[in-house]
Amino acid sequence: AGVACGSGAGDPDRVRIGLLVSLSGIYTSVGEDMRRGFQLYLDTHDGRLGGRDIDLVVADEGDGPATAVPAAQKLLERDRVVALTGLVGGATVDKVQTLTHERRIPLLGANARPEFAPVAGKPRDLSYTWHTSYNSDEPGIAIAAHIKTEVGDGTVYAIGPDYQGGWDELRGFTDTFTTLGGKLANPDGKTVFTPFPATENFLPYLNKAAETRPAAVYTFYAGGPAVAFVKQYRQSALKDVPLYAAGFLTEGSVLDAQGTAATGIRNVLNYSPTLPHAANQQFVAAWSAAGYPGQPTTFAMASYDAAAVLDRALAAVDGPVTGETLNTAIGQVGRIDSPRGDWQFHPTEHRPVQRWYLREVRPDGPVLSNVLLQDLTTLPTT
Amino acid sequence: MRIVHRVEPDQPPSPRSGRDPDHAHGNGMVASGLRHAYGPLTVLDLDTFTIAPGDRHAVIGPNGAGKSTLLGVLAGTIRAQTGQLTYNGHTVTRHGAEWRARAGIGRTFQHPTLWPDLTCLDCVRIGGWHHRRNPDRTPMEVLHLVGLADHAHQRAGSLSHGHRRMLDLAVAIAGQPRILLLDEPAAGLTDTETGHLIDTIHRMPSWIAVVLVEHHMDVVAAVADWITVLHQGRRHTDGPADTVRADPGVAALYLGTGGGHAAHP
Amino acid sequence: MLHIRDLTVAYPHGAPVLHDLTLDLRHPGVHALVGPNGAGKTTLLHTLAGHLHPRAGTIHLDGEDVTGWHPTTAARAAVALAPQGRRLWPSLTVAEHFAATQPTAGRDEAWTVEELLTMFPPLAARMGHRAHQLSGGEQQMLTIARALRTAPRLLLADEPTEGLAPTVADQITTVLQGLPARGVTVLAALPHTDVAATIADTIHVLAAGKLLGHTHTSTAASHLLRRHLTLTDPGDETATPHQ
Amino acid sequence: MHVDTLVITAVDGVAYGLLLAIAAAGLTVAFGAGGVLNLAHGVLIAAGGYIAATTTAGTWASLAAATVLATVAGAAGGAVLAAATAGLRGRGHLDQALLTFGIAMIGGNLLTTIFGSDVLRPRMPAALEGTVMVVGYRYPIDRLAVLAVAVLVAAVGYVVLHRSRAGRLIRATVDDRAMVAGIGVNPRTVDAAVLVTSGALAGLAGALATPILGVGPGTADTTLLLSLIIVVCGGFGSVPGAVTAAIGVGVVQTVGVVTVPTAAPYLLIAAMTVTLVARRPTVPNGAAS
Amino acid sequence: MSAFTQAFAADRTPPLLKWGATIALAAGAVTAVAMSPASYLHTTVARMLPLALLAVSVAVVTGHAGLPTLGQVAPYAVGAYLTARLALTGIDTAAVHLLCAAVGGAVVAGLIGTVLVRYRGTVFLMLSLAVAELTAITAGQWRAVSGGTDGLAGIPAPRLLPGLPPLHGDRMVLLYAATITAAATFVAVWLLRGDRRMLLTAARTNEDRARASGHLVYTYLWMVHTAAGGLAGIAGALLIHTHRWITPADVGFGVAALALLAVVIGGARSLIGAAVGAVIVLIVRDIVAVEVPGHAPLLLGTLFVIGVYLLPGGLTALTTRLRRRLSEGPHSAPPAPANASVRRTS
Ligand SMILES: Nc1ncnc2c1ncn2[C@@H]1O[C@H](COP(=O)(O)OP(=O)(O)OP(=O)(O)O)[C@@H](O)[C@H]1O
Ligand SMILES: Nc1ncnc2c1ncn2[C@@H]1O[C@H](COP(=O)(O)OP(=O)(O)OP(=O)(O)O)[C@@H](O)[C@H]1O
Ligand SMILES: [Mg+2]
Ligand SMILES: [Mg+2]
Repeated sequence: AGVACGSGAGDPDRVRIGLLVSLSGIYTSVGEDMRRGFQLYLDTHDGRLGGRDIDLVVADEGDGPATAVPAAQKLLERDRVVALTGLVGGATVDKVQTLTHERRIPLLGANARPEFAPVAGKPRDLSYTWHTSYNSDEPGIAIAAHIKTEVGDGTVYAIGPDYQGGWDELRGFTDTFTTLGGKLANPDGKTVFTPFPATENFLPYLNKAAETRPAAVYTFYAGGPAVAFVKQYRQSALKDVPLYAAGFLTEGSVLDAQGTAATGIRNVLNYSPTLPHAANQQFVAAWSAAGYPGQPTTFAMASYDAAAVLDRALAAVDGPVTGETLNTAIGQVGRIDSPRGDWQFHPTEHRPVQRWYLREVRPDGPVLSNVLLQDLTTLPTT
Repeated sequence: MRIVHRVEPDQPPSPRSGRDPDHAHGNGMVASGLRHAYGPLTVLDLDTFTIAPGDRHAVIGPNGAGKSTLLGVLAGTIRAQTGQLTYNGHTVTRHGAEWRARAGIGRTFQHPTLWPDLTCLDCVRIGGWHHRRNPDRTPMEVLHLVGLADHAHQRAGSLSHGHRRMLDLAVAIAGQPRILLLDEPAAGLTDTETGHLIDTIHRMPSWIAVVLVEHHMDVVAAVADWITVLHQGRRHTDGPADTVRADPGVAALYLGTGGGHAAHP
Repeated sequence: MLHIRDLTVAYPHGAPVLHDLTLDLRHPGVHALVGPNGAGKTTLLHTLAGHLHPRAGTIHLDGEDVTGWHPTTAARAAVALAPQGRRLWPSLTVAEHFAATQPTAGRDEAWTVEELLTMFPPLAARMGHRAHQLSGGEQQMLTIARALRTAPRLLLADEPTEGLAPTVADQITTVLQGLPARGVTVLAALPHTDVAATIADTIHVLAAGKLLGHTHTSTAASHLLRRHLTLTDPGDETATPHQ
Repeated sequence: MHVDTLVITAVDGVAYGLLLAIAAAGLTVAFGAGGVLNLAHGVLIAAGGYIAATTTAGTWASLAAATVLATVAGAAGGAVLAAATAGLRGRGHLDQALLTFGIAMIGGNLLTTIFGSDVLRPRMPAALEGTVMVVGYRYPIDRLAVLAVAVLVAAVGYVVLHRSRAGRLIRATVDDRAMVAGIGVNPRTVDAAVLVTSGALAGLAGALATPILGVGPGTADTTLLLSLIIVVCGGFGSVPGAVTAAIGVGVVQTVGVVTVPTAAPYLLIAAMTVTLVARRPTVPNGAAS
Repeated sequence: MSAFTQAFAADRTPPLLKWGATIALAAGAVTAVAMSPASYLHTTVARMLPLALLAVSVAVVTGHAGLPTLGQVAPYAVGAYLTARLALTGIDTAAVHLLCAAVGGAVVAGLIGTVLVRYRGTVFLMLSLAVAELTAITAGQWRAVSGGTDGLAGIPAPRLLPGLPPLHGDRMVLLYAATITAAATFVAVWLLRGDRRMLLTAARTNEDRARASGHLVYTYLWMVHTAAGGLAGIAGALLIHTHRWITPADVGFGVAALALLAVVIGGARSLIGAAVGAVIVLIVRDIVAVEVPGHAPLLLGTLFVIGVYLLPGGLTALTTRLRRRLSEGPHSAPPAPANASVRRTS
């Protein structure tokens, strides 16, 4: 295996970065957002990061590792990028991580972060793995206490999609919620998982859930199923029961498709376009100025932050940029002034220590928006 | 199971031993209580039907009388709804067509299609596959017998209709049957070929039983010594060939003084 | 009516099956085509119906050049083929066969379904059966009935009596004989020269893809064939006398 | 589970099944009756859905326009397929599958390029967005509307496929093209008519189903798979069969998944397997008689 | 007379020449890739070979048994997860993996086959689709074995023999995978020639007639299905050896469909064609399409469409056509067998 050394031929000031996101398949919408986020940072910084010209090589992750790994291989070995960022799916991160690690190239994920399974009995070495996003169970952990206070002695019905992402998101909530003394409305105390991505008809599930007379419902869906879920929720017997969710349920374009049916959904995320920070206002303004549709999402924001991290790390690298030097520099970037508010990398887990926000879907001017209600907590707690 | 007899080509058909069910019980095939229906339509309803070695037995009857169905039931292609079949003293009612073919019940089809992609020679080899180590006749000899030697390397799919029928016969013969069920072997054959077919049947070893379904009465006359007339799935008449052919009832039903095709309920 | 000149026909990737065939049919009348199996009878009928395209030669129907026409065009010109073998639509019932087949536009010589069913009583009792559930003979009846239903003016019948019980076969031959009176020309491939002689005005003898000549008696036809066979016994196929 | 919930869920199963029946209608015509294994069916539905989602504006007129436009676009897509598959006659289902799958991939990619990768949903007139009470439970009006359209489509489909000459010619063309030509009907015309009709139905289905399910990059695959299951389980080209199968799928996907939630991922496929296995094995090249 | 018969029973083209040419071509292609300095190419090509072998297995069932299948991913999955589990528990000898995978794949295909081979055509296709879906769902649900929907990663590299170092270098993995793929393919081709091929043609093209001649059609088809399962199992082991990770999607409908389409491109009855077809499909997807991100489906779709039109009958038919054209050049066409039949009827 060739170890990538240096970047583009000749010019030592040019740095090649790989952006691997879904540009085809069912995650395209997230992938496009992430590309826009990264591109926006570049465009607002003259195409330079850390004073160096950037060659951004974009590759298509497709639906999962089968297409993502060959693309990553190409970025690493043919294009010899010095850092790899993007990555929509958890499974992709899990597989690509071994490749980047072997080649000592920093992997700067900007979306899903799976629970890295141990390799040959040993925990995965994450020294070259970073994320500007979050762990999948964090939204649930962050909102559990709030929901407990809201429902008091009432029960909460938990429902989600049947795959790793759904399992993690819902586990985060249910574990924390029950630890806090909360009770699930689900008959056997276990979350209901709906076949993914097959299920688009949630009415039977919702009508059945209504029988348990929950005080609230907690859920996580994203993309197409999120639209169907919200629409059908408002048509079901649960119509008037408060709906709480991980923020992806109403994040981005799905909110337009859901329309008024989404009004009033309270959800948790590490970002809201209505955050008052200057960095955010700048970001949102740039987003509109660039002609991108709608409001920026957490996906775009995390990818924007990935660029910011690289910006600061590259500025700190002295001399030739290699995977090793860049990785060391990433470890020392310190606080990032981000649209989501300040955050910094957790020293061992390499993911943001960041604030989580409670948001509610409300009309914000002519459009619906995830309007900030309050801060919830900072995770991970160290 | 496999008994290899040498061919005695020039021997004429054995003189009839009469209807001899006992003989058939030991060495041939006995069907009893056969009944088969498609919905309300009974297409076969026969109390007994026996085939003894050496039989030259013709089954005739109007179109739709159930002749092909009978052959299908005997060969195992169709499983009759009720009824019992014994062969060489064993009950074979539940045995499939493959098993029966291996046990020596060969057949041809009313609509021969064979294996269109294979050459005639290969078709015959497949027909005789289970005797390939110790064949009575080589595949080429079988093709000679039916007059298709010139077509040995032609694809079966490109044969003319008549030749296909001869090839079907060849495939059946190659399986070295002890009972040979022929479904209208002369249909579509021209005068010369019909003569050839009759010859071929005559030259079969005398211990082979031949059951022949045929509409050409001259072929029946030349081959059969016993005729069963089927009508609406039931036995209308049966008896020695000459008697049956002279029977005015049969003539009325079948040979042409009208009204043979009464509709079934 | 039908004039065939120097017709040569081959199957795809094959050597010619019909060689330089020339044939004229009077209108209307019954014409028989006899010859050994594999002679090319089916090939000729299929060529006339447009299912095979000749390599050389011409076909004229009523003065119009119809060489290599499409089967649909042929059918619309009231040329019907009653093919050999099962060329029915297995998934359609008998009734649906009749419903799908309509008389050619502009022909009033149509056979009504009732007429056809009287001709073939077994079919009347099987109207709800799918074609693949019919007995061999019943299928043959339906094949002919379908061809007649199109109200042809040229009927190409390929061994029309195959698999039919003698009573029905007689009936078919009677029908064929009666067709010229209704303005229909019949060209039928018939395996037996004696049958051909009883119903046909002319018997065209075909062997090895060549026309040996035409006659109107069974003995003459048989004689032609026998002569051909002796002449072309292994190795010699040049001598093909034309009458 | 309470009995009345089961009732409303069963009703929903039927309604959802009928929605699927509309989606499968085009494939019933093309594959079931016309014998063309059209794997681009899902893409035509998605195209219809995208068109509906981008042309509706919450008024009845725009809804009508969207429906017509989607149907016409579907028919045009069907015409393209007809032209593409015309050269493939007699080469079997696998070649058709390869071609239409390729076209589906190209079409799907073009759709995301044109309409973007977001999940879209048409804006319906307010009257359709609400709910009505059915046996004491809330039930969406849009689904009831779809139910009505589905019954209409099924009725027309039944008459055309099973009672008209056209339906017979379609099946006859699958059985023996040459003999269809032999009765004066050009089999190519039949092929083209089949695919154009099938495409129109797919476009219509897209317009009708998207208000309920939305349309996005995954729509084509999901609808194709469900339609295939329905057409095959329903017994190829039989409208009553397809409707029954669709309702079966609908009920399995509603009543089944909530009564035995642990088996939910397997239920649909298992139901299909049982249906197919229960059917008597048929040997296609029946040479026996 | 019987010698005469046998002479014609065999293939009429000199087999040694044909085989030699094919083997030389395959070896040449692999060597060319292995000699190139780009390790990127080595890994990428090595990763195509499991699917190529899966396609061979599909071609056996589809082309020779006449049963278009999407279900071969079931034995493929069994081979893969067996291998992965063995490797994760410390049993890392490649030969053991291959053997277990082959046996496991054959057993599973055998079990599935008892039901499936009773069906034909589209019903069989849909049942096999059900098998593919069930395989992927089970792989996603059975977390203890499969690691859930995200799958397994970091599976240790195999050792060729106990005591040897693990198979690590990209070039080595490529050579190993190519050897196994080629060997398995050639064994399959070898087993499916001559009389076996003829019997399967008979069973496939007219089942009733074959039965009436005493052929146990179900048994033949079941045996082919089972043996192909063994082949798919080996392909599964190879998947782990070349990828060292697996997700349920790798054994699902998508892969099954790709393998089946590769078979169609290759020409249904040609096993080598199927392998080449799979490699072509993956070259387009994994090498060409990464140059135009987001348009992989467009390119693949175009490949399929072009494949249908330019290669009727698949790659194999193309080579036959070329050969015919070449041989027709100087000599006159060989006498068609039909000639004799036209002239002489006895
Ligand atoms: N599909 C085909 N491909 C190649 N050759 C064929 C094909 N069909 C028929 N032939 C050849 O053409 C010749 C004439 O066949 P044709 O079917 O016309 O004969 P026929 O006179 O109708 O015979 P029969 O009385 O047996 O039906 C035969 O030698 C046959 O081998
Ligand atoms: N699968 C089926 N379903 C319904 N009816 C059937 C089926 N197969 C055969 N029949 C009917 O059974 C009757 C007997 O058919 P069979 O084929 O045995 O007749 P046959 O005596 O061979 O007639 P032919 O002389 O015309 O060949 C026919 O009337 C036919 O319509
Ligand atoms: Mg019969
Ligand atoms: Mg003929």
